[in-house]
Amino acid sequence: MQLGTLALLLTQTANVLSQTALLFFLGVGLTLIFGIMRVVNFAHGTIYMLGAYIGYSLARVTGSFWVALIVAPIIVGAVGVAFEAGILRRLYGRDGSAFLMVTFGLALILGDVVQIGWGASALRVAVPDLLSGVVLLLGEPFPDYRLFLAGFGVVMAIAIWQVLERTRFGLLIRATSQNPEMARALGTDVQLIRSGVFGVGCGLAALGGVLASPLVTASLGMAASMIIDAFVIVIIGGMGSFVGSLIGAFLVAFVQVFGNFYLPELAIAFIYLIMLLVLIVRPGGLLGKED
Amino acid sequence: MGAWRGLILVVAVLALAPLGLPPYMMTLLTEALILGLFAMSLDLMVGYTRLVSFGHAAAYGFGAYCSGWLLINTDLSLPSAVFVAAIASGVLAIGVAWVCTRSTGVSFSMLTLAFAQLLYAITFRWTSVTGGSDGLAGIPRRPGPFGLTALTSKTGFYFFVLGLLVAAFLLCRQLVNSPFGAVLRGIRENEAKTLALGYNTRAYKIAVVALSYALGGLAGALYAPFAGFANSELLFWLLSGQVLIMVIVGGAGTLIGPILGAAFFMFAQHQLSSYTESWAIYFGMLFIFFVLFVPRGIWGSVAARLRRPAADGR
Amino acid sequence: MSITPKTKRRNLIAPAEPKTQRLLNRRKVLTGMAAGAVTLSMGPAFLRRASAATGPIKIGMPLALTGPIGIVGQQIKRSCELWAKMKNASGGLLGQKIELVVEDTGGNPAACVRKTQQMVDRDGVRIITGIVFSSEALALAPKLKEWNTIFMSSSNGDGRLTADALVPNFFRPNTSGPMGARTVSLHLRQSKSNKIAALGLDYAWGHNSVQVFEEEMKRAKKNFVGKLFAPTGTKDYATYIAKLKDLDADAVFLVLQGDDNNAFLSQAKQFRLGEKMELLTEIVDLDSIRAVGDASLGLMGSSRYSFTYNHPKNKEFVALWQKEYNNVPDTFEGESWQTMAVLEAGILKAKSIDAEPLRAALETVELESVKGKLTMRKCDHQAVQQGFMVKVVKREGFSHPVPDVVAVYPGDVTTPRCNKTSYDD
Amino acid sequence: MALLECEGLTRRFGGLVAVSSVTMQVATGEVRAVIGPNGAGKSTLFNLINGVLPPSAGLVRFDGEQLTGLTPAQVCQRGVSRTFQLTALFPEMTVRENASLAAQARDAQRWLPFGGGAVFHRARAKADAALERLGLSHVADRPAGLLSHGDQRLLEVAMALAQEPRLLLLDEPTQGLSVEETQQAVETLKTLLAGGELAVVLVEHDMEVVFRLAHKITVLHRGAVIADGTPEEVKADPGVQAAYLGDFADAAD
Repeated sequence: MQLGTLALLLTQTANVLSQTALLFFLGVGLTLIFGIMRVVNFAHGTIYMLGAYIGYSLARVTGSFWVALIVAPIIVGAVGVAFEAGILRRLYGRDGSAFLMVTFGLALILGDVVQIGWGASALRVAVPDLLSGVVLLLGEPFPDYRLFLAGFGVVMAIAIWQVLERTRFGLLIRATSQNPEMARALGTDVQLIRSGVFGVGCGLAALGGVLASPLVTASLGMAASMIIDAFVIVIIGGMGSFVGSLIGAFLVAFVQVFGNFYLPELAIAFIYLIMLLVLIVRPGGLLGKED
Repeated sequence: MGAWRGLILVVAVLALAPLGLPPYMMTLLTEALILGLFAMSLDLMVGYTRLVSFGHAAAYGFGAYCSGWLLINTDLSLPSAVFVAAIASGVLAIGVAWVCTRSTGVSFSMLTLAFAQLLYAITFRWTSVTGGSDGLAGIPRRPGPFGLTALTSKTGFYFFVLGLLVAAFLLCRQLVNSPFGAVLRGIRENEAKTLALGYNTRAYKIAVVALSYALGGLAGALYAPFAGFANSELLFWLLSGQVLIMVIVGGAGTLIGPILGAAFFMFAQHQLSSYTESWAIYFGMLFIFFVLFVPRGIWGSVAARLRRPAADGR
Repeated sequence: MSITPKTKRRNLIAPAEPKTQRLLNRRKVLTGMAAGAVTLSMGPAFLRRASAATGPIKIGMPLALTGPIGIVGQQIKRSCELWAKMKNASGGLLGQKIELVVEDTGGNPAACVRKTQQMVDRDGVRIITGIVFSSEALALAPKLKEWNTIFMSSSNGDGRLTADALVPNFFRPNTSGPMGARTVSLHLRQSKSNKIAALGLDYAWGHNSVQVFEEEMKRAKKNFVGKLFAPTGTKDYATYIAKLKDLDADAVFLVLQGDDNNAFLSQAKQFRLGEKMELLTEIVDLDSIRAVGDASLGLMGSSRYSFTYNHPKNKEFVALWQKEYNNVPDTFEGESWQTMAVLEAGILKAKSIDAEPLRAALETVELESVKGKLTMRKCDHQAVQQGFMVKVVKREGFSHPVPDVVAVYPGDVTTPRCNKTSYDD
Repeated sequence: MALLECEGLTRRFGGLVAVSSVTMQVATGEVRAVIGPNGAGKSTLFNLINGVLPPSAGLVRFDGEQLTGLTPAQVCQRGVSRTFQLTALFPEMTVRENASLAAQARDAQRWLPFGGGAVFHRARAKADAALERLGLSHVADRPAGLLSHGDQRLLEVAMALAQEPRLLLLDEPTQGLSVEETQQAVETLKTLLAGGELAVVLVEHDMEVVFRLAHKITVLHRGAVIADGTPEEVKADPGVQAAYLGDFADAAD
């Protein structure tokens, strides 16, 4: 029996939301890092992959997906902070190409570290038992895990937004992001913010990696397939814009789910077309300023 | 002039290379020269105009597909096909540049990336012309024009590449030292001021992007008959990133530097991957090392040493 | 020299390498590094070339060891290393030792051509094998004549390599893509599933296999309800799963591999797709089964090689493998083993590794291998061999599901006609 | 006949009227200062004259030709050069290269993609002359970014001058200078403008500078002209004193 139109729309919409959540974790980290540091982080996809692999090991050792979900981002965030403190910190004031090179370098190094540490085979991460069931959406089975992803995405988006709006850390981030000149005036806090934001950005990417692993397994191909999506999200939304990354993630998820369904011929070109269109109409992205 | 003597010496050494080097080294060297041309073309944008393209693979891949398609489907000779492909890349670039130069900074970079990826997607889909995911294979080096066969042999092709690289280098050198080049430097250092001085900066930018793409396309157009195939990897963003790194490693804004950077990149990757499977780690560390300790790139640092302290900046 | 093959790099994955050997290799790496600069000059290349005629039999392996499907290259390398080790232990071939020259191509056709050129020039390699990607194989094929080198495919499935793109020095002892599609079709002819769909990766292999399959289904008077193509690197298969449900098929033929395959199978299980339709795939391999675990249970498909195939040669091979590597051989490990068996037969028959006599000998090879009876076909250099239909099941003594052979189809029905990529019956 | 004529020049940004129906003329040899409190529309007026912004209404004529609708580059080509309120130089180039690049902009062969020895020669001669006139010859070979702030301001003027303009728009040439530097700059400018071959529009906050350099003064307030005349006339105008000095007190930047 064919799917009813309504059931189809409903499942597809739920899919859009769960994908938006995954893409958002990646995009928001990248956009925060760019907003504060003017660094286009080419290692972001690899960081996401590292999160998935560390999550895999933690889940195996502790037997709990939830421990992995909390601890892996912290570990990866620490890696990010270390990289910022050890390398990036020496480069502020240099032009963008320096950051391109070191983050590209980091991507190569981490990619190989993962292959040496975990091997070339894809690794299985099971959906946690609690969420391995399905709900029926108008009679169609829909995985609990995906609903959880959508919900978790909403919760995290609100949480990040609240941190940005309500805390001093968030205030400093917004201020620095909107006016890089102000960074100088803020004195000692600047270093803290840069380390913090790079760490948080990497941690969020790792969170995305852990969450994606039950859907796609932990594999060496994760990095390459995700980095372009992450760029597109951030570019569409406007580099440095939190809300922009949310909108970008939604748009990309939307065209991937609905576009691929109705116009499969255009599947691989879709996101680039959207990116081009947005940039032609608004050169700085939907919510970004041009610089 | 010392510079001329140096150039003639290097070209002479390269011209003698086929006498001494085994065939696989010639393959490696030819590929390095082609990549050198590619990197040098990007230097016009990055080093001289500070137009950081994240999508320069578009030029390379487009040139490669053009010359590949022409050599397979028409009777054009190797030099004609290469020439036509380079021109076509330049023409394509006028369109790309017209759109991209509406933006500046990171937005410009991202627009070039978007164009390159779109081209990548088109190549992938338009199977009847591009061969889809397989790309074009069995690209011949057709002799001619006027019955000229010398360029089709391995050594002949090497000289063809070398000759074009030297010609392109001289062309670029002329350009950056010309009044046009002075304006590019102005745009690099302060575009708003250059505009205010009465230069139509956008026209200059479009022109330099077109020339850069044409030369990048020339490199790609040489690559296709060199390798015998062209595939969508040649348009992928990874190559755009790599060529940008070649430019920076070699020294942006020096023309020679990017050629060295490309050669260094090629040889290092080739050798490292022979000794260890984990070559990517060493490569990554090399990049970081360069950024930290050789910020001006290979040639930038050498040139700074060579130059007498009294000489003026850059 | 040592009894194990000379690999030019430290072995990262294979755990069974003895310690002394590893140290030796590391020293080689160091001296190799020192010699790096020297390699750039011309001297050693000619010396080595001169020694090639009398030295060991050098087999070039320009493999994609790194990158997204580096695992395939790793499998091929492991298998060939074991083969070389066994041969060298019993005195080599034609009294000469086997030496494997392994290089990483990263999956880049240009690097593959360049490194092979180097092996041919510098190391005097006259036989190459193990090339992972079809794009690499297609790039190498036109050069074989110039290099006077034999190319033994062990994993290249692209049908055209033995059809339009066939060159005299290319041989395919392994199963090709169309043969996999054919095997699944043969299975479906007897199945009661009537409404059939296909989902392939959106590139040459996917399109070719789906096309072969579609023609097969139409000839079998099945109702072919639709075909979908997903770009390589698709992470979210939900939309394709929804579309398959929408097509309301009884069975779906999958032409996916690597990460795409794993992602699809994991997500199909989460969406309970298997309860709606039969999932059939062109390649069943252990690596993927391990990666998705129970989500692969019940999956059926053709297998290019399965360690569970009941044949004396295979049992012998599996036992040997278990002793060496402490696990069971996977698809490309078995395929490579068979390829090396064909090569060995050819070399022994030709009593030479020169391309001319070796080609002539290979064209007439017939043997029993781990996959049963195999006949090399002179007309298109495709090995006529059996096709296996497997089902993924749980089995005692394994921590993961395993493919169980449920049907074996004879070579003359699974292999396409000469120089063809499709079938007429 | 006046060289520059603005007629009813108006510019709105949304609801805000930045420049409201400004009419003014500047003749060759004349230095006209445009003054007014912050936000009076002085910079916007400059932007309207040299084509950075299109006017909402009104027009600009230069030597009888309508400038409205031309790009800044085209306006510049016709002989209108301007300096910027915030120093904008090519910091890594030498002082001479800065001025030379400015001069090259008026050369018919400025775009020549090869050779160009003659172009460079011409531009350099003009650049050297301009540097000489502003007393910058002794620093000609230094990178512009390393000059003192005062010299950088003068270089701005030198670059405009090297273009051999017929109309010079000076946007706060002494902005950010110390008292002594201002004194010196004023002297230099006074000598420079004494030649009488240039028409000058000067925007300036420093009243002393204005009164020493300007022949005529236009006073803007909230975008509109509230007074126009010689320095003496303007000084005596009660409306100006009320509007201007009142605001000026709290506009101490």
